Parts: sequence; structure tokens; C-alpha cells
Amino acid sequence: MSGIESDETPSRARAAAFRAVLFFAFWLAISGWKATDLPVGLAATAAATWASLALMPPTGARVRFGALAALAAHFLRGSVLAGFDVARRALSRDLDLNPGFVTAPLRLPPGNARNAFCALASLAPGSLPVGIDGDTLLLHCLDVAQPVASYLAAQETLFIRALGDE
Amino acid sequence: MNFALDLFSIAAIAAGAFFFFAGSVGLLRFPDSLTRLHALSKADNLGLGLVVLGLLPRVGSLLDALKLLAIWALVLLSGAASAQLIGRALRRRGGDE
Amino acid sequence: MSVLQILDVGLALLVLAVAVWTIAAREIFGAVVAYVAYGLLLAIVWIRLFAPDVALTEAAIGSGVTGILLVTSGARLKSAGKASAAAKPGLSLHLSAAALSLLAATALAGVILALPEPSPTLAPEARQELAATGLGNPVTAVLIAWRSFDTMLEKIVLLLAVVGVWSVASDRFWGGAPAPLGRANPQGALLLLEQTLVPLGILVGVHIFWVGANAPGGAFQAGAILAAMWMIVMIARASEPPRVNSLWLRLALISGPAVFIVAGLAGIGMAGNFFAYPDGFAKPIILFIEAFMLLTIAATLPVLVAGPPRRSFGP
Amino acid sequence: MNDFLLFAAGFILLTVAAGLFRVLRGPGDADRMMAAQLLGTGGIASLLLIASATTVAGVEDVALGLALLAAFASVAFVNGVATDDEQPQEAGGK
Repeated sequence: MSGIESDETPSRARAAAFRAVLFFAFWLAISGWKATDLPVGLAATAAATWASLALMPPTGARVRFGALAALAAHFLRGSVLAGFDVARRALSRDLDLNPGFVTAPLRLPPGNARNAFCALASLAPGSLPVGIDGDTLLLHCLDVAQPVASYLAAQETLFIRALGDE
Repeated sequence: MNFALDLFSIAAIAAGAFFFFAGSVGLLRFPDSLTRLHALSKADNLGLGLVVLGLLPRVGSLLDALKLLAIWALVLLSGAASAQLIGRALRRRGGDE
Repeated sequence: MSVLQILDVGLALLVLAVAVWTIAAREIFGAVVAYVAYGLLLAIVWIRLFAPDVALTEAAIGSGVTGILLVTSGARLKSAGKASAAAKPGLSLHLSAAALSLLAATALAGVILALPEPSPTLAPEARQELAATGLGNPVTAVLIAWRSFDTMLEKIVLLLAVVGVWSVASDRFWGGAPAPLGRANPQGALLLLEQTLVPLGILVGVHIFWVGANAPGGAFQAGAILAAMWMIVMIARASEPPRVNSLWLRLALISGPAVFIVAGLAGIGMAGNFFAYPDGFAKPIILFIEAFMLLTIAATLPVLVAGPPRRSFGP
Repeated sequence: MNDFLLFAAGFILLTVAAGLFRVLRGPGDADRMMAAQLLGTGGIASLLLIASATTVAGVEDVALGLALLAAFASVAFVNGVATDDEQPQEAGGK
């Protein structure tokens, strides 16, 4: 419970406010809107914000919403393609698999942003991150001939643009 | 209008069911654990997304719709994390079997 | 047969198949995973039986606490199993186990066949008196208002389980902390999960607790969810299992039953009976008790999973 | 419409069950682990479909709980495996 007030800086306060708004929106989504529930919702939001700040201290990165929308569009398109890709291979007569490992360089430094990017990458078509060696992402691919690395590089550019350099 | 929305629901849910089907076929047919993991994590998340999309016109309010989307988002997050966790465990054991 | 009936029959067959698999599986891990899958299916079955409260419990306990407990035990048993595999049970043990199972199954079948028709129920009375509690969820009313003694004793059973787990600690570690729940250097995906899931889990837990007064939900389900969140924090090594002599931990462990007993005793003075709630105040008192039950459950389950103390005080 | 939703729920459960028994067979523990993940996603889908076709209060909350805890078995699995054969985290590349 301690420590939040003591090192209050503008970026920390901003991060707290930003996350609190997100968490309250999530609360409204799961619990619905009722005036009598408001105090409980605010208390839960405060607890969630506290936990979030304790587990993931703000880094000062800023979210750019336009770029975030572009990332989301790229990601959704990729997820749909990934589903079609798997479906096509599974239902084709000869499976059409050429599995193997591919490496892709990572520009994001180790940390939360990289972890989040790897999560996005695990839903990309045809590839699945299975490990990191230094700054290299090791991917398992359904078809090593697919341009997996360039796809991920494009997604990483969008990701860095959306969540800012750290 | 209602008819159009119903048609949309039916199309989206049928597409979602198709991806669940394809994912299971992949699980049955793919030759090794890592490729099966692809089938599981890619097809089923899309299947659930389409089912949620199909159910959206049937909910009572905007907040109910957001709740369905929140459930899907949580499944996506869990799916992405578990796929990586399992994939990594598989690679540590030297891969395929 | 309607589509719904076909679905129900299919669901029942699937549950049976997974149950048989759980028992017949040769590998420990296969059985454990099948059991977790069985729990998930049961949650759907409970929804079909119009018992969302139970479904919620099954979902929260089955895929959270039980999952971790069984998967971890399975992994440990597997590494220990290589040593004990030599000691195979003899024929007499096989036969007596079969005889005992048969006896238990026959007795259960007999009891189920002997149930009176229609089965006795207090459900109409419970629904009728619901207004007196100010609650909208009859399950919560039954648990905290009309069968409060049972509910309190259940929490004491949880407490006894903690005592049981702690009592296997060796003397030199007493007062120390259990071994860390997770391994060193948690990987990125786990950290991401911990950082994003835990705040959302807190919101979901509070929501399930709060709606429990009027809709399916309640302290037990919410406590199980919060417990799962605490466990994931410990597995990701963002915090360690607390020392067993920590005052805060012990207060959290006993607060639920303690507040329940105090409220029960206060009932003697204010409403003339043990566990009676004064008119008009039933709902706030019940929510107050439930809040502490939530705390106790959220603290107890991870402590049970963390196990006995294995590390001494340290400096 | 309701019949269609129930039919879709049953169909998803059926396909998921087929995949379930495939991965439960193994051969590795990681395959078995996928079973929990598979049933989590498919179970949530059929739960939401059933909920939309029959009116039961609170089904969304059950789905929410399942979604929240969907990764738990995998987390426990990776963790439990690790506590046995304590290998270094980054044990080289392939």
C-alpha cells in the first residue's frame, strides 16, 4: 500500500490515472452500470490500479492511439489469416506442412514491451515464438518458406510506434 | 432488420464453429507436438472470436456486448501466454515428441 | 427429441467418457489433465442444471486452485514414481480394493434408488423468506442466513487443513516460509500474464463477490479467484509465500470464521438467538461477514498450495 | 434461432471432444496440457452459445471466470515441470 505517494511524479500519476480509467471501464463492462454499485466499482478499480502499479511500474512510455489502432488492425488481420492458414493446412489432403525453426531479430529491449510483443507474435499466421536467445526470437513455423520474419518486423515497427520508445 | 441481424449471427457463429472444427482436425492430423500447438492456438481463438461476434447482436445492451468482448480478450491473452509457455517447454525437451 | 435434449445427452456422455479416462489413464499427468478437463465440463453441466452458483465454483476452483495443486503434485509424483514403481500391489490388495469399490458403488446406488419421490425440498420456503434477508440470491441466503453454522464450520475446516499442512513442517523451519512457488527467472509470457491478468482478476473477483448478494456469485467463488491471482503473483516471483508466523497472514486466515462467530454471538443480544440477524440489518451484516470470508478464502487456498514451511527465518 | 445456437454449441463441443482425446493420448505431457487449453476455449464458446439460447442468469460470469483462469493449468504445468528437473532457464539454443 505504501510507496505510491512517496515517489509521486507526473508520469507515475499519469500512468495511474490512465490505468484506473481502463480498469474502471473493464469494471463497467463486467458488472454493468448501477449507481449503488459505484463505490464498490471505484474501490475495486483502486485495488486493481494499485496491484498494476506494483506489478508493472510505469516506464514513461506513451500510448499513441492512432498508431495503436493501426497495430490492432494489423493484429486482427493477422489473427484471421492465422486461423485460415491453420484451417487450410489441416483440411488439405497432404497437410502442406514444411515445419521448422526460424529466427527473427528483436529490436525491442528485454522487458514488458518485448513480452507483450511476443504475445502478439504468438497469434501471427504460421509462426509461434518458442524462445529467446539474446536479442533473437526463435520461432516455430508451419512452413519455413513463409515470410514470417518480415511480417513480424512490420508488426514490431507498428508496436514501437504505438507504445513509444522506452 | 432483425432478419439481417439473425443472418449475420448465423454466418459468424457457423464460421466460428468451422474454425473449431478445423482446429480439431489439425490436432488429429498434424504430425508433431509443436505443429499441433499451432492448430490449437490459432484456430480456436479465431473460432471463439467469431462466436462472440455472432452473439453481439443478440445482447441487451452495449455493456453486455463489452463483457463478451472482455471474455474474448481474456481468452486471447491466456491463449497467447499458454502457447508460448507450452511451446517453450516443448523446445526445452528437444522438440517434437 | 429436441436439440437441447440431444445436447444434454451428448454432454453427459462426454463427461462420463472423460471421467472413465481419468480413472483408466495409466500416466499420472494424463489423469490429472483429464480431471481438470472434467471440471471444466462439469461447469457446463451445472449451467444446464440451472445452478450457475455451482458452475461458478467449479470454474473458479477447478481451473484455478485444483489445477495448480494437482498438476504440481502430478509433476512431483512423477519424479518420485521412478523410485516407488518397484513396489507393485499384490493380488489380495487388488481384490480388496475391487471389493471396497463395489461396496461403495452398491451403497450409493441403493441410496439413490431409495430416494423418496418427490424428493423433500425446502426450496419453496427458502424463496418465500428471501425478502426477509434483503438478498436477491437464494443460495447466498441459504449459506449465510439459514445454514450459517454449516458455512462457518466449513471455513473452520479450511483452517484445520492449514494447521494440518503446517504441522508436517520440521521443527527447525517452524515460523519460516514455505518454499517459493515458482522457479527463478520467470519467463516473459508468465510475467506478462501476471502483470495484466492480476489487476483484471481483482476486478472480476470483487464483481463476483458483490453480485453474490443478488445474483450467482459470492464469497467462495470470488475468494477462489483472488486466491488464484495471489498464486500467479507468487509463481511469477513478484512476491514470496509469507512466513507462517506472520501476524497479518494469521489474522487473514482466522478473520472470516472469527467475524462470523462474533456476529453470531451478537445475534443473541440483538435478535435473541445465536446467528439471528436483527430485522432490517440482515443484508449489511451478511455482506460484512462475507467480506471477511472472502479474505480468509483468498488467503487460505494459496497457503494450502504453498505447503509447509521449508525455509527458516533468515536474517 | 435458438436451435441453431444449441446446435452450434453441440457441434463445437463434439469437435473439441475429438481433439481432446487426441491430445490426452500424448505422447508428451505438453500434448496433454493442450487438452486443458482446448477445452477452455471450446467450453467458453459453447457456454456462451447455450447461455444465449436458454436464459440462465450469471453464465457470462462463469465464462469470465473460465477465461480468467484459462492459462492456469499451463502455468502450473511449466512451473511444476521446472521444479523437478531444475534446468537453467536459457539452456542454450537448438
